[in-house]
This record gives sequence, structure tokens and C-alpha cells, in this order.
Amino acid sequence: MRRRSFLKAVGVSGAAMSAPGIILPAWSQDTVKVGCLFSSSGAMANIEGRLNYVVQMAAQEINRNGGVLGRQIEVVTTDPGSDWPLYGQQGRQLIQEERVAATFGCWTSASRKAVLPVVEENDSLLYYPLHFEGEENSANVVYMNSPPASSVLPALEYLMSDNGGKARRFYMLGSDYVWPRTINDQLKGYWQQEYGIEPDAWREQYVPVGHADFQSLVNDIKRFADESGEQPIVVLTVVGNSIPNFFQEYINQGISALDVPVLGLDVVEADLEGLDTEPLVGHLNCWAYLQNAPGERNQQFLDAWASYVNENDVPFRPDVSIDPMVSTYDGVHMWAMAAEKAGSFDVPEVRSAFPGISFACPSGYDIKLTADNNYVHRGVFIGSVNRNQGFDIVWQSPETTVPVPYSPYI
Amino acid sequence: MTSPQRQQTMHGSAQTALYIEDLTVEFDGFRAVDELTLLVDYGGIHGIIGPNGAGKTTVMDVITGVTKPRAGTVLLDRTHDVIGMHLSDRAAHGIGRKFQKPSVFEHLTVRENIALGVREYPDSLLREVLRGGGPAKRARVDEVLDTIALAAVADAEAGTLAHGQKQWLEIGMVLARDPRVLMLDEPVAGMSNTEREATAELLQRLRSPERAILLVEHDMQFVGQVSDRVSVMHEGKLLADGTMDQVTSDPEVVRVYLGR
Amino acid sequence: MMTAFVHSISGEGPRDRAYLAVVMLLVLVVFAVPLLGLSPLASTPLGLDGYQVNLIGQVMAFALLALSLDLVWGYAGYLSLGHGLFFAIGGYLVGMHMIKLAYVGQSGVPTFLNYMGLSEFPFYWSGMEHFWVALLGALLLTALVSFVIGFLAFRSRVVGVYFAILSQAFVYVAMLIMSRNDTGFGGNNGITGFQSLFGVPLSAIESKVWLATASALVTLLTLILLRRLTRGPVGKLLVGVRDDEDRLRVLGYETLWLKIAVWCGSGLLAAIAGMLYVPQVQVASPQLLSPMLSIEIAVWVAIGGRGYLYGAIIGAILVNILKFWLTRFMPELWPFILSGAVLLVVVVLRNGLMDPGPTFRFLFESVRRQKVAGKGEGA
Amino acid sequence: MRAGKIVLCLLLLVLATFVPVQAADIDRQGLVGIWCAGDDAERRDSFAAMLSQVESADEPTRQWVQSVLSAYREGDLFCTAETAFRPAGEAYENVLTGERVDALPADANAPFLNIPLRRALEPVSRAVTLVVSPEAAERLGAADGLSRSLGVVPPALIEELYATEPDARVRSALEQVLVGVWLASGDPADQQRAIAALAADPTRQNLTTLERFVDGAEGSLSPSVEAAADEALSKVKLTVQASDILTVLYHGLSYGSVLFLAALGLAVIFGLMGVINLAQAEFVMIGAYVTWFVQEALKVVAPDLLDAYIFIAIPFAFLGPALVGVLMEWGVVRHLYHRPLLTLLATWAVSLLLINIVRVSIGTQNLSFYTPEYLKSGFTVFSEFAITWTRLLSIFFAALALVGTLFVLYRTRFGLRVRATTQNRRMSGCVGVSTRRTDSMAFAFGSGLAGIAGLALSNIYNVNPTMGTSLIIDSFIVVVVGGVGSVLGTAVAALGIGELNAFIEPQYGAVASKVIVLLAVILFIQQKPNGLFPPKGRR
Repeated sequence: MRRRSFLKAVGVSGAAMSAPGIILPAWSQDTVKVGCLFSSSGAMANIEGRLNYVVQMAAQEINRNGGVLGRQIEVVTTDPGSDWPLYGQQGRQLIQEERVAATFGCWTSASRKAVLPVVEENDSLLYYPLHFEGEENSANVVYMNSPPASSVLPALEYLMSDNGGKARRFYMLGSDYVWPRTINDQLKGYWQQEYGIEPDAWREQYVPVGHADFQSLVNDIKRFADESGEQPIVVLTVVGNSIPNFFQEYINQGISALDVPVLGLDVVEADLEGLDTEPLVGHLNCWAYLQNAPGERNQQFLDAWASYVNENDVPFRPDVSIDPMVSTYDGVHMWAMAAEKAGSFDVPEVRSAFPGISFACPSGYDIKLTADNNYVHRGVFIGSVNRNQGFDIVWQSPETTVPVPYSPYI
Repeated sequence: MTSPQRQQTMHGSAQTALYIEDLTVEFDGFRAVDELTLLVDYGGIHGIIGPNGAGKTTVMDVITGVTKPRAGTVLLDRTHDVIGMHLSDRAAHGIGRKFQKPSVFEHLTVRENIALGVREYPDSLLREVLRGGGPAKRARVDEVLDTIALAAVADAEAGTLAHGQKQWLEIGMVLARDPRVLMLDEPVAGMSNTEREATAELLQRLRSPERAILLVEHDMQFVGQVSDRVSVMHEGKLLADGTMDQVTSDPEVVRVYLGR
Repeated sequence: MMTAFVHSISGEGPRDRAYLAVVMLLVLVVFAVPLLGLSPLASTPLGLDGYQVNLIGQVMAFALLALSLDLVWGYAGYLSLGHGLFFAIGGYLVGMHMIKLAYVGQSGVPTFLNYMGLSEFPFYWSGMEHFWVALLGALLLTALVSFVIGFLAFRSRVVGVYFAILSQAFVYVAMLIMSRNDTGFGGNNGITGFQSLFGVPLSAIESKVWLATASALVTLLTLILLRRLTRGPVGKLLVGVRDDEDRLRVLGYETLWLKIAVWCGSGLLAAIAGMLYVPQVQVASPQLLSPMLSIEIAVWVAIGGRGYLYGAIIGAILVNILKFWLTRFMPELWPFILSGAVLLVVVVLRNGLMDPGPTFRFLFESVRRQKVAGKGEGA
Repeated sequence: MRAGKIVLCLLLLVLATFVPVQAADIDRQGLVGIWCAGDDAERRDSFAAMLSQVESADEPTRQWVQSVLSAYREGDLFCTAETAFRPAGEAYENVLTGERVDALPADANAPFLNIPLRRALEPVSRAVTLVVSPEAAERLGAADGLSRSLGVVPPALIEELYATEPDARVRSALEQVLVGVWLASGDPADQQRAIAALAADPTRQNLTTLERFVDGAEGSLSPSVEAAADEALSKVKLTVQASDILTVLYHGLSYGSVLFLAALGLAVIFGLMGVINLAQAEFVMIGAYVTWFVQEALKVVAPDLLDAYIFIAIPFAFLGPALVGVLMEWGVVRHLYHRPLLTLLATWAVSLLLINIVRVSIGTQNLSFYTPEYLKSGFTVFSEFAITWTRLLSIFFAALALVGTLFVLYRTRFGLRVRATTQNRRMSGCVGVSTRRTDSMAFAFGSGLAGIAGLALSNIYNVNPTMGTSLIIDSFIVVVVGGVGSVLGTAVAALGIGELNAFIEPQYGAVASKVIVLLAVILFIQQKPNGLFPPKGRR
């Protein structure tokens, strides 16, 4: 009996190893596969998980209108479990086994860096929906969101203007990884070069990813604010669940946005879900889309999401929409448009179709790709926390901005 | 710790294997052994008896190194400070012990168990592991197997042995290194009459002028049968010392122990 | 040599057959991977593509990792929940080697060093372009780290659950340190952007095939070596440490050094596994140090059955193949299946799939239980 | 810049006195028009103008200004093209006509106030309160808030109010507002007054003010002022430093109480059964979820009791996890009592299972907790030493858990059985203690304690399925340092580690503090392998 179970085990593993060989390229049938690399478990699940459904919603929309090149889109979902190497592993699976025509995925830079060699060695496409530190320009990644120069700097400029409160002292608090550090390095260069601000006007602190207890740090912010000098602000680059934890402590220690406003660079509507935002009114964020973006197109998107959530029992709120969702949604559409334009799903041909592709984004801007790089030109919004766990729009760029992948300030 | 001067002085006679003086062991304020002084001689079997909690096993624990005393001296051959010795060095100095519950390695065979007791290179574990296991070792193992009468089951896993056999096997493991002080903690507990007889015979075979045997046992009859000398402990103290007849007639012993 | 060890097996019990079967499986992998991955056979339906080869290679590296843990847990009885530490040392060093290789003859440094304001490789990267430096570095560093941990833990007689938690604390501390950007190894992102190893581009199928073959071969050799080791005197002593360490000490064995030696050896094996693993996933990140991974290693061994070596290999292969497949087809189900499998194996089977007699083991346990209870009672 | 504004306002004020305002009445329509649709500069100017008028306005106008201003500040002023509405009970009131409507017109929306506008509005609205309000408490609140910034409020107005203010507490609060003016006046008497006021309220902000005053007035001060300033400076500095140290101590205490709550149940279970329960952190999570369910249920069943949900939830947050604990003990742990290493894996599997059950059934989002009014923000003890209510609550719960556990263990029959079984399992079995039932109940008890931790943490941290994972290693460390199963040891260890953390973190950052604490603990174990309070008895 023992032996039989053992042999069975060997048999199963053998079968497991050899079976994928018979899967044929996806576009030989009447569907075309695209892959999702977003975690629905682990630390990133809360914010990242919803993007899986956005891809499916967008695919559904495209399929209703006849699909791409006459083929229906089939979405393959994975769960990398917030484990960076697993993103690479599963990306490899999607590309080499499922033969997906494009992959939509990753939130953190760490996960993108893990997938990067995979898409490059297989010459595949990754649509990356997050704003990030920049300093990268791969032919195999479509950067759906903005690098810092076209997302963070406008917000900073605003906060330092008369209208924004003339901030001249900065408390930078970030999660300890490459995005916050790069952003802060760029900001320091920006302040020094553009405003002549001296290094003693800022303080920099990093917490481990997932850090929850901000008691001491918020107290330190209080001290920083009370020291002599000009108007202080907090540039917050903590990510994930550290964001609501930080704000909870900010509320508890009674600091208001009038005293020390917080520019939360990774703060989205979903981060405010569990919070009483009354004491947070006035803190700022900066994205290429906000739920309160004006216009019919946004309303359509919000309605579509709400009904998709309700029809499919999606375990996320129907009434919360965040930038990465829209960026993901844009990505699926822009990929479909590029494939249509190229008349093929082959990556080189799809890529050569990129320049000139333009999509009517729910944000209200007509976003586009140019021949310069794989960064999407998008609009910029600065939002201010309101009492209803959302953001009022303080400022928005008149037009889409030109993305600058490499910052001049480092 | 004992001062070097004390180690140099003579304690007991040339016959003295173990010299124990003013030994005190405490557990959270509770004195398990209380200023005990005791001499164990070569060539004989020295039984220690006493009611539960008298501190008998604790004395053995101290000699083996499992327990650290609070105060006191234990000397081997009147010169070697046992308490300061590293646990594994004690075996090299000839102190061996069988635990109260049979502690054999149940996943190893009887032969392998005994082989663990034989050391060809007592100074180097590395050499023992690399070069040990030669004919000399095998011969010694066979010798011990004969002594403890387990040659017939030499290749059985120790876990499959009967209770009595495990006791003997453990004695065998300790015996393998030819100890000069052999401590046996309740060797006949749970044994049948036949097994007990066999154990008594085994003990007689182990008797040697170069060896002191310290025996802790509840079975008074057994102790009386094999021991040359008996010490009675009570509440960590030595109550009486002498032959079995002497101690059993001691009124104090009768009061606290026998006449309870 | 093969025949030598086949003959060295005395009995013909089920355990020996299982061992042989696992050896055969590994031999098969060693030969089949290059054959089906590189030769003309590769283009036939039987052939393996890069993905499959890579998967096999990763699983083999995990099998080696599991073996290393089984040595300390299955034999010496010390459960380490921190073996990811050594795995990561190997992984990071080979990662450094590959990065340095990519920058040979170029000016500039990887971006993560740029972020720290460095424009040249710091001193501890010197020589890293030579593989042997990285290998030697990994082995020496692992030996040092494992010695320090082993010495601290074993000297103060930290055992059982305490040891497990302590080892987990070590790996956790290491993860926190390596997650810091200023530590200089890419922080949370880790080290990525490898180009080639031994002159073969990592994207080429050749490199995947050779890495997978090497992983299988090293695992095979390690299995044979450990089998010989554990069936010899060292194995007996380890079983002694596991089952009744005090008995062994009173018999005159200085178990401290024995344990340290085995612990360091196990660490070295884990480091080698890391060196094989990282070029295959092309990223060395603090995730290698996550407590979760270290616990999972123990799960592989527990599911396969500890104390048989081949059980660890089977466990690692089964669990990981299941994981790769389920996270792809039924990502929602994977955590449920994993936890269910652990509970089943631990509570019902007691010692994994490879244990010949759970009932026997159960009986033995109940006897031992009495013994433990008896010991607690004292004089 | 701000000084410039003040000068400008002073000029305006001077002008105002020269040109007597005949019609003191405020142009309500004009004001609302600017507030609703004016640009930022117009709005800011309108604040100053309104303030200068409100003093001389009649009582109804004053009331009107105050109510509309506060609605505007709160974002409750809903503008339409012609007028604006503010909430009045269930309905809305047209602020110009006073007429009431049930629903807002479709085009009504609250104008957005950016930060500079809110900064300008805040002092003005406080000043209005000072002028208008008959309540001393309201005026005190307003005066307190003004000390941060005067904005466009003319200092002369504050001096005037200070001169006429009847309430002593409000007066001393106004002194804090006026220190800037007094210090800058050059009049030694005023400067003395300012220094005295600053010394009376030794905050860091006042310390900064004093420092700047002393540094800036190099040699230009009269000797007596300089001496007073130096004395005040050293006194304030000392007080601020003392309050800083107390703050750090308090942070350590509050973090320690969190650690203690998380570790206590673990310690009880570990002490009794030698079982490390890796799912302990998930019981914390379940406790928090149960608390949330209680809150949601109260919203439906008894909305009046919602404010007290934290206390109503106590028994549920205890019993819920306790029940899961019993199930787990019965289904898994009891089969593994003599294989602690496997228990480690089994309980890890249970933790994975629990996380994923919650994830699939409820979702990964952070739960939204209602914060009762009495838990919002906190109070200042002295100087910079402030206590927040939520943290105080967690300390309270930690104390409650400590006392409760000690009581249960030392004053009840159940506790007697637990202690007996911990010390000698076999003997307890012999004297008739059902060790099976004791194990089961103790496991439930330990799990319930974790649930209480979840309750206490729900107002401090996010509540989501993985909330426990960050706690688990920290709580083990606490148990190991405290000594197996010692409740007191756990408390001391938690406090010690909390304090250590609180002292290191501000200096070296959060990562370093975790690393240093863990390394310290590892070295500590070298010295005391059995923890601070080693288990009694022979082993």
C-alpha cells in the first residue's frame, strides 16, 4: 500500500511536469488570452486584488463589441500571493504556458522588477498600472501611469505655491523600498535646484513595509512642526496598510491638515475606506485619476464597475474607484486598440502600433502613447480628502502631460 | 567550586571512589539535598534507599552533571573535582549511569545502542566518527552483549524489547566504557521476579575491585540482597549508614521510613 | 559508485525501495532534462520547453533545501524555521556574482547602488565577477553565520519549540535588515537584472537546462551522501541526539560540537540550494528570508515524512508542483489545500506520506509519553 | 510674509478708525456671493473686512455671521447661483432669506476651501467667536486655537478683547496669543508680560518662540528682560524635555500594552501545554472581526448603544475566539500534545486557514470602525506630554486582561486546575483533575484573551485578515523573554520590549529598533534561557 501511494505520487508529479507541453498557442483558436498578475492574498491583496476584476470587466466590454481582431478575450487570473519572486514565476507561466498575448500586472516596484526579466526574455508585454519611481524604460513594459516628474512634482509645486500654503519644510515618511527612496531623492534635488532650499529644512524617515505603529513617528512630526521655521508638510510615501494606520494615528494625535498637511503620494480612495475622514479633511494626494473626476466618461466607468461588482459578486466595494483600476482598464483597451491597429497579436507588431494610440480615459483626458517611449501621456489631478472618504479635486492639469521617465533631479 | 588546595588533600581512604561533602541542591528554595556527606568505595555495591523525595536521584543527577548543586564537593578518586567537570568528560573519567526510566535509543538496534557506549577515541568525536567501528569496537560490543545476555536480540530495534531487556540494555550501554563508578537508578523497577533475579546476577558479575557501584532502588529486598553497604536518605539528609541489618535496626530509620 | 551504494543497502524493506525509487527519479531527471530540453527531441511532443525545464530546476533546488532541513530536523530533532537565512545567503551571493558579471568592462553600478549615492561597487563586491569567489564567499559566510547561531543556541541548550522560534527570529531579523535600502542589496526589491552565468545568457534554454540538471544532480549526490552519512555512526549519534540527548551526553558525547557541525552542514546545503535557485528565478529578494518560506520548507519535509531524506525530496516535489499548478488554475484554493494537507499529514498520518507505519509510530509515541511523564517526576 | 499681512491689516484698521463706518450692517448678500464664488484673494479679504464689521454689528447680525461662518468652515454651506443654504435640523435654511427647504436645490454645492483659505478662515472664525460668544468655554476654545496663528486677525482686536475679557482662563489663553505682539513691541513691560506668559505654558512652540526672541534680539534687550527671558528659557526647556521623556515612556507603555495583549493568551497556552500556537495572532484578528460584527449589529438593533459598542463587545470578543479555540484544540492540538514541533506546523496551517476563510467570506478590505466621540483625540497632561484616548484604552484593556487573568488563575477553581496541571500534569491527573478538560478550557481562555486583544487593537490598527501576521513574532519574543507561562513575566517583558522600542525608534528608525530589540532578546536568552520568570519546580 505504501509503495503504491508512493508510485502514485511519482506518477502525479511526472504528469504534472509533462502535461503543459500540449497547450497550443492561444491565438490559434477563436479566443486570445491575456494574463493578470495581481495578488488576491497576502499583504497587497486589499488594494491589488480588485484589479483582477477590472481586467475582466474591460475584457467583457471589448468582447461585447466583438472582441479583438474577431477573437474573444479570455482572461487568465493568477495569485502571486504578494510574494515578489512568485510574480516572476507566474508571469513565466502565463507567457510560456498560457501563451498570453499581454499581461496586466504588478503594483509594487519589487514585483515589477521580478517580472521584468521574464517579459524581456520572452519579448512579451506587461501593462503596469501604477505610478512609480521611473528611471526605467523597457520595450516590454507599457507604463500606464506616470513617473514622478509628471505626477509628484505638480502636486509639490502646488503645495509650495501661495494657493497651496507655501510649504517650505518637509517631513518625508516612506516605506523602506525603492519607490519612496527614489521619489524623495528626486524631491530633494527638486527643492535644492528649483527653490534653493537647504537640507536642514527636511527630515527623512523610513519604516519597514507593513509597519503599523506610527505613534513615535507622528509624535516626531509634531516636534518637527513645532520647531521654528516655515510651513511644514508631510510627504507620505508609505504604502499598503501602513497608510490607514498612519492616518489613524495622525487623527489620534490631533494634527489637522491646517497645521501639517500630508501629501500622500500612494493614498487612494480605498485607503480611506476604514477611516473617519472628518479630521483628515484637507490632506492631499496626486494621481492621474480621481473618483471625483468630472465628466460623463467617468460616470459611465463608475456605473460599469458598480454593476460589474453587483452582478459578479466581486468582494470589493462597488462605489470605490481608484487610479490603478482606471489605469488597468485603460491598459486593456489600449492593448486591444494596438492589436487591432497592428492586425496581429505578435508583440513586435503590436508594439510598433503604439505611437498614436489614443484612448478616451474615464479621467476625462484622451490619453495616448507616442514614439518616444512606452509611457502613457496622462492628465494630473491633485485631490484633497473630503468628509466622505473621497477626494475633492483641488487642481487638474489643463492637458495631458509629457512623461519624463528619467528625472533631471537625481 | 572547590579550591585547588582542597583537590590536593586526601579525602577518604585509597578505597574511596566518590567523596561527597556538604552537598546541597536547591530548587526554588526547596532543598532537595541538604548538606549531604557520603563516601562510596571501590569494589562494592552501595545501595541508597529512602522514601520518595529523599533526594536519591538528585545525588545521581549531580554526579552525572544533569543538575548543578548549590554548594558542596564531589571528588572522584579523591582528586578530581567532578562538579567542575564538563558533562561529557565525566564519562571519560569513568562515571556511568543508568537512568530511572530506561533511556535507550529505540530507533537503533541493540548492537548500535551498545556501540554508542564504546569509545575508541575518547578525545575526538571526529576521529571516532571517521575511524571508529573497527574490529576492536565490535569485539567489545559482543563482549557486553554476552555480559548482559542480549546477544540473541542483538539486531532487533531497541524499541521492540521488553521492559526488563531495555533496563539491561541501558546498563550495557553504560558498561561498554568499563566505568569505574557505575550508578544504577532503580534497575529492577517494574521487573518480574525472574528478571529481578537475572539482574541481581548481572550486578554480581559487574562487581570488580576497580569499580564502585551505586544503587538507588525502592525494592528493599533487592537492595538487601545485592548491597554490601546501605545509606538511608530522608529529606535530603543522610539518616543512617551501614549494612542492611544495621540500618534497618536504626530506630530513626524505622520511624521515618520503615515504620510509616 | 552507483552500484556501490545499491549494494550497501542491507535490507529490502519498503523504505529502501522508496529510497531507490527517489534515486531513480533524480537520475531520470538528470538525464532526461538535457535530453528532452536540448537535443532534437526537444521539438517533439515529448520535449520540454524553457518553462518546464525551469520549473523542474526550481523544484529540484527546493528538494535540496528540504534535504538540508531534514538533516537537522529529521535526524537531530531540531526544527529550524529559519533555513531561508542560509538559502538567501547563497542566493544573494550568486546574485551579486551575476550582477557584477553584467557590469564587467562597463562603468556604472546597478541602480540600487546609485540610490545610495555610490558610483562604484563597494569593497565587498570586489572579486565577485569570479564565480569561485561568490561560491567561497557564500560557503564561508554561511559557515560563519550558522556557526554563530548554532553556538549561541546549542550552548545555552535552547531546544524544541524555543529553537524553532529562535531560528525564525533570526530569519525575520535578516529579512528586516535586507529589506532596508541602505543595507545595500537592493532593499525590498532585491537584486535583479542578471544577464548570464558562466557565459551563457540566462534567457537561453541552455542555461535553464544546465541549471535544472545541476540542481537535480546536486540533489542526487547530496541524497546519496546524506544517506551514507546517516546510516553510519554520525546518523546513529544524531538519532541519539534526537531521541534522548541527555542519555548521549551522560554516555560521554559532547553533543554541542556534533550539533553545531550538523547544523552548519545543513546550512551549507541550504546555501547551495539558494545558489541554484536564484539564477533560475532571476531575483534575489528579501522574500527568500520571509518567515513564510522558512515555514513552508518545514511543511514540505513534514508532508514527505521526516527522517528518511527521500521523504523530504518527495514532499518538496509534490507540494511545489501542486503549488505551481494550483496558483495558476485555482489560485483561490491553494491556501486551503495547503493548510488542509498539513493538518491531514500532521494529525492523521503523523509522519508524512513516506512513513511506513504511522500506527507503529503512534504506539511508540504513547510509550514515550509515559517515559516523558515519568522523567518529569524526578526522584 | 505673515508679518506683512499683519502690517497690512493694522493699516486697514487704522484707516477704519479714521473713516468711521456709518452703516455697521454687513452686506450679507455680497458676503455670501464672495464666499461662494469669489476667487481666493477676494475671499481672504472678505474675512478681514467682515471681522472689522462684526464688532460693531447688532446682535442678530453677529449671530448670523457666526452661524454662516461655522457652516462655511465645516463645508456645510451649500451655494446656489443666488444664495446659499445651511443645514438646520433635518431641513436647510436659506441663509439670506431665512426660509426653509426640505431638500437642497439640484445646483447647490459646498465650495471647496483650500488650505490657505482654511488657514485664513480659522483664526477669523475664532475671533468672531471671541467677539460674539457669551459662553466662556467657547471663547476659551477659540482663544486656545488662536495661539497657533493669528492670520488676518488684527492684534489690536485681540488686545482690545484681552482688556475687556472677564474670564481669567480666557485671558491667560489670550496672553498666549499676544506674546508675539508683545515681544515685538520693544516695550520692556510688554516683553516681560510675554515672557511670563510663555513660561506659564511651556510648550515646544513657546520654546521656539523664546529661543527666537533671545537669539534675534542680540544685545538690544534691557538687562531685566534678558534675565527673565533666560530664566524662562531654561525653565521651559527643562519642562519640554521632561515631557518628551514622559512621552517616550508613555509610548513604550502603550506599545508594551499592545504586545502584552497579543502575547498573554499565547503565554497561558504555552505555559500550560508547551504548545506554541502560531494561530494566536489570527484569534486577535477574529476578536477584532467579532467586535466589528457587534458594532454592525448594534447599528441595526440598538443604535443608541452604538457609543458603548467597545464595552458591549467585550464578552463577544472573548467568547468568539474562545469557541474557535475550543474547536481547534479538539480537532487538532489535542492529538499533538507530545509533538510540539508538529503542533507548530499544525497551528500554522490553522492560521493560514483562518486568514483565508475570512478573506474569502468577508474580503480583504479594512473594516470600518466607528470611533465614539469619547475616544477621539485626547488631552494634554502638561507641555508636550499628550495622551490619546485610544492608546489609553488599550492600556486599560491590558491592565484589565492582566488583572483578570491573575484573578482567574489564582482565585478560581479553574485557575487552580490550570496551575496544578502546568506544574505536574501526571500528578494532577492522579488527584482527579481532568487534564483533558483543563487543557481544552485553558486553550479557550487563551484564545479568548487574544480576542480581547483584537478588540483593543481595533481602534489603533487596521482590521483586515492579515492584521495578525505582524504581531506574531513580536508576541513570541515577549513570551520567550517573560518565561514560559508566567503572566507577570509576560507583562514585564512586554513593557520592557515596548519601552526599548520606544526609546530606539525615534533615534534610529523603526527597522533598526526591531533589529536591535530582537538581537538584545537573543543575547538575553543566552543569559537566561528560561526567561525572566522561569517556571517553578523541577523539570
